[in-house]
Amino acid sequence: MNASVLMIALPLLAAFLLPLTGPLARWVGPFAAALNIALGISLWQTVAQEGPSVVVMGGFAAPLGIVFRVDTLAVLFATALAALVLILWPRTSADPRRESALLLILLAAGCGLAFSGDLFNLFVFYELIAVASYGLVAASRERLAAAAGLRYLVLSALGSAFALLGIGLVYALAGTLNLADLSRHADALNSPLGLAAFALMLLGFGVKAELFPVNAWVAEVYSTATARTTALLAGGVSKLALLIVLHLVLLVYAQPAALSLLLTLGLLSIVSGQFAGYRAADLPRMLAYSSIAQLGMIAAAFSVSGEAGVLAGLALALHHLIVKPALFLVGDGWPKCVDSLAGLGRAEPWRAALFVLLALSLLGIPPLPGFWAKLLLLKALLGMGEPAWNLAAAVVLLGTAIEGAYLLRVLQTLFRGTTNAKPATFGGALPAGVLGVALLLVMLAATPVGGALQRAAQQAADVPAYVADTLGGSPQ
Amino acid sequence: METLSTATELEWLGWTFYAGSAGLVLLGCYALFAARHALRLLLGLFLLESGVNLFLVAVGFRPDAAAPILVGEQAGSMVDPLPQALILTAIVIGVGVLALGLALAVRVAKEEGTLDLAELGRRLAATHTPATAEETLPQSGRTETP
Amino acid sequence: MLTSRPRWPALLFILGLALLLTALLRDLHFGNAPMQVGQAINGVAAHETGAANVVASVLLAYRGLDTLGELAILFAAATGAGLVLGIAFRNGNGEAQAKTNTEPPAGFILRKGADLMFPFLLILGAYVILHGHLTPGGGFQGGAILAAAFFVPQLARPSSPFNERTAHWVEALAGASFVLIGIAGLAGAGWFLAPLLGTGSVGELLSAGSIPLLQLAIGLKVGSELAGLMIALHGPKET
Amino acid sequence: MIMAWVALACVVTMLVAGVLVLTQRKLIGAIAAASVVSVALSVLLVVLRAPDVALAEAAVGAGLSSVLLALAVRRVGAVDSKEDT
Repeated sequence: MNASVLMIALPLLAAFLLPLTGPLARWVGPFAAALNIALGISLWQTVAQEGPSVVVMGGFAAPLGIVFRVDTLAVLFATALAALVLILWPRTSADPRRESALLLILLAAGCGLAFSGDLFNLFVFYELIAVASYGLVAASRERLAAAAGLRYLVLSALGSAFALLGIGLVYALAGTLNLADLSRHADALNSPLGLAAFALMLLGFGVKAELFPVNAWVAEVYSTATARTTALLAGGVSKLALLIVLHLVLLVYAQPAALSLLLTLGLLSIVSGQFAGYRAADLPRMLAYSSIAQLGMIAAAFSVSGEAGVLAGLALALHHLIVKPALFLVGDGWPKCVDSLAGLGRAEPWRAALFVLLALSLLGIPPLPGFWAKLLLLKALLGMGEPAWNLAAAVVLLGTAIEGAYLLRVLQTLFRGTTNAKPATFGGALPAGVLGVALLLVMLAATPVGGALQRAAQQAADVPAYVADTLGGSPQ
Repeated sequence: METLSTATELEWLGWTFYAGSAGLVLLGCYALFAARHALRLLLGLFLLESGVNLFLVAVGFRPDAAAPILVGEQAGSMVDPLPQALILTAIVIGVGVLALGLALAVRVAKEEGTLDLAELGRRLAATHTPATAEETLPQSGRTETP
Repeated sequence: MLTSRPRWPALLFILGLALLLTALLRDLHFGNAPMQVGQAINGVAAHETGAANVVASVLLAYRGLDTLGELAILFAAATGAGLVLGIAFRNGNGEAQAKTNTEPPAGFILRKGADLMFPFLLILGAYVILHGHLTPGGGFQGGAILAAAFFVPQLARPSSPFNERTAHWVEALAGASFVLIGIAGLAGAGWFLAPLLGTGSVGELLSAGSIPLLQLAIGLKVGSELAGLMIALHGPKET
Repeated sequence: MIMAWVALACVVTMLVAGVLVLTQRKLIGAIAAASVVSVALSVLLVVLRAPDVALAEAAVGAGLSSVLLALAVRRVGAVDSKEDT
């Protein structure tokens, strides 16, 4: 189980030592990411055999020290992030050494977000991932990338200050920061002040999770950062930020008011994202707005209490983690303006075919995995049996219709007319291809994948077991 | 160590600290909503963070308790050390983010000639012109605006 | 949020927020917050870690992982700043070379002052770092003083090159040693960042196990990162 | 009782300096005001019995942050937004 700690310590060690490695520097990063995948797989097997467990830092037991909760959900996200980092590793870069160090830090912080069971520790890793992403965003050669990065930093730092204020309020009310311990003291947070703390944390963690009022940065950053950075932020980092929110609503804020707040923000994200996507004239922005809407759906799924919501959110998150990075990579190098895409379907048939496959899955066309994820979401929303959640199901369907309208517009343009432009370079062919194959594999192996997700959701939603694991067992 | 005589006094002291931290938070929020110059926004963030820090340390305060440092064989009660440790961490995080923000501001000023974030937002919102379409290719250089 | 707007709505919004905060804070009784974890730590910290400064034992023992994350944040900020400014300079027609030499040397008083300050700040920083487990202070505060100690001479004599090579080594090895002490804990006691070397007797300089070592690593890391950040920002004027 | 008066005086100083941060026309003046905020804050932290945090706030908040801000202002001083208040 200590492999979970090594998944954070080793990339950090590699990042710190990177300036000294000389000519080996280009290999250190991919090697560390590959090592993390191996550690993740070994953890997956351990969890499958022995069930979830808890790792205590420094041997200081739960409420006093920081603990890691190692369960299927956490291992899944940590491994998926490591895989994403590895296949998106940049081939060329203006400053390879610094960029590698930032990517390694992002990897370590992502694993920390997946495993940590302590509220402030989550905040530290969240800030770490944020600071690493500012540097990566500004490393793009695109004009205005630094300006987008600066606006992103200001908004994100505002969110972090709010999140810290929320965490402070939680500590003032409950006197502890451990999530399992907070779960025992959830009553202390069931007050206007406790709800205000939740709202503040939602605003703070919602910045990376692209939630409604704090997502103004998304379109600017995704249209100026490099495709690989964008893929990493949209695919990996946003899900990990939502994972914090999931832990909060599952363990601490299971109260109806908090769930309604999350649902409302999720629905507003869906509506605003899909409408903005419909109005967008260039492809990276359209994909960015679609990403806001998709994350809104995940947030809506997490607002359903119990296993069904976790399962739906998990399926949507993993699907989006595969599809959206690949879409950004395919679109990279094509003209940004949607109208200039005409004829590319014939000029570059394979690339266009990949785009079609990914877009159809994103939309949720039946045999593709995206369909099952959306079906699970609708089932979970309707399963709550409350008017607000029924309305949410209608909003999701409406959003999908708008999404269909703009995605089909792109597909139509691709196969309309001919172009005399020479084929653009497809720099992201390999990672996009790998992600496309992964999507097809998930489609073919739908049953075992579904079973694994079900187990993960079951473990995550089992709050009494979580609390007993964390606080019951002593470290020695 | 001086002690507090009455509960009213403690309450007044509490409101003093709450007013200080809430005041800083509100001033910081106002700067973030009303200012446009990037460095003024970063100054607003600095105020906001200071307010949050003061609030968290105030949460851990106990009347008639000493600072959380053992001196000799002392057995009296101590204030809560945990928020203090959290805030030490938060202060260092804050200075790191501030420095990175300043570095970004220096580069933006050099490239764009303005630090007005609203103006930069307008430039970002303008759709991509054909002139910038090829810049994503690795071999082409970054365009510099005079 | 970051768009241009008249000021009155912002002012009204802030006033509303102020009312909301007042209403909420009425429920929070000052000096009376539940401090279950804090109380427990106060009770056992000296015995478990051997540090007289309870805040230091929270930072480096109970919440050591937070501190590691924080060092990584400073490292990421310094790396990001180098990335952002470095790219700008490389495309800026060889300004990187001109950067350190164009500034005239500072006046006599500043130069003499810097010469006097340097050893003083160095000793103060070292003292604050090494007594962090006994008195207020520690790696962060001492590291900030060390950063100032190395930056003041740079300010006084812009032409004297800051020894980047040494700084890189200090930065890398200090950060790595924090992680390695953590991994040593994992190998020795079975837990990452587990305290090593015994607790010693509370209140003595050589006590508190590995905490002084961690403080030293933090002090050097924080000092070198902050000095690097200041030197990165200390460039020529933009026109 | 002295403690309460010290706290009150510091809070007032801090908030006045905070308002000055927002109203100073020159950025360098605003930075000076921000460092006054930090100094007052570190005195308040001593009153709250947090000497560690007070030391860090004085060294990092009042010292280093102001130096970093001043260095940045020195570099971009000529580059102002059209409406700089």
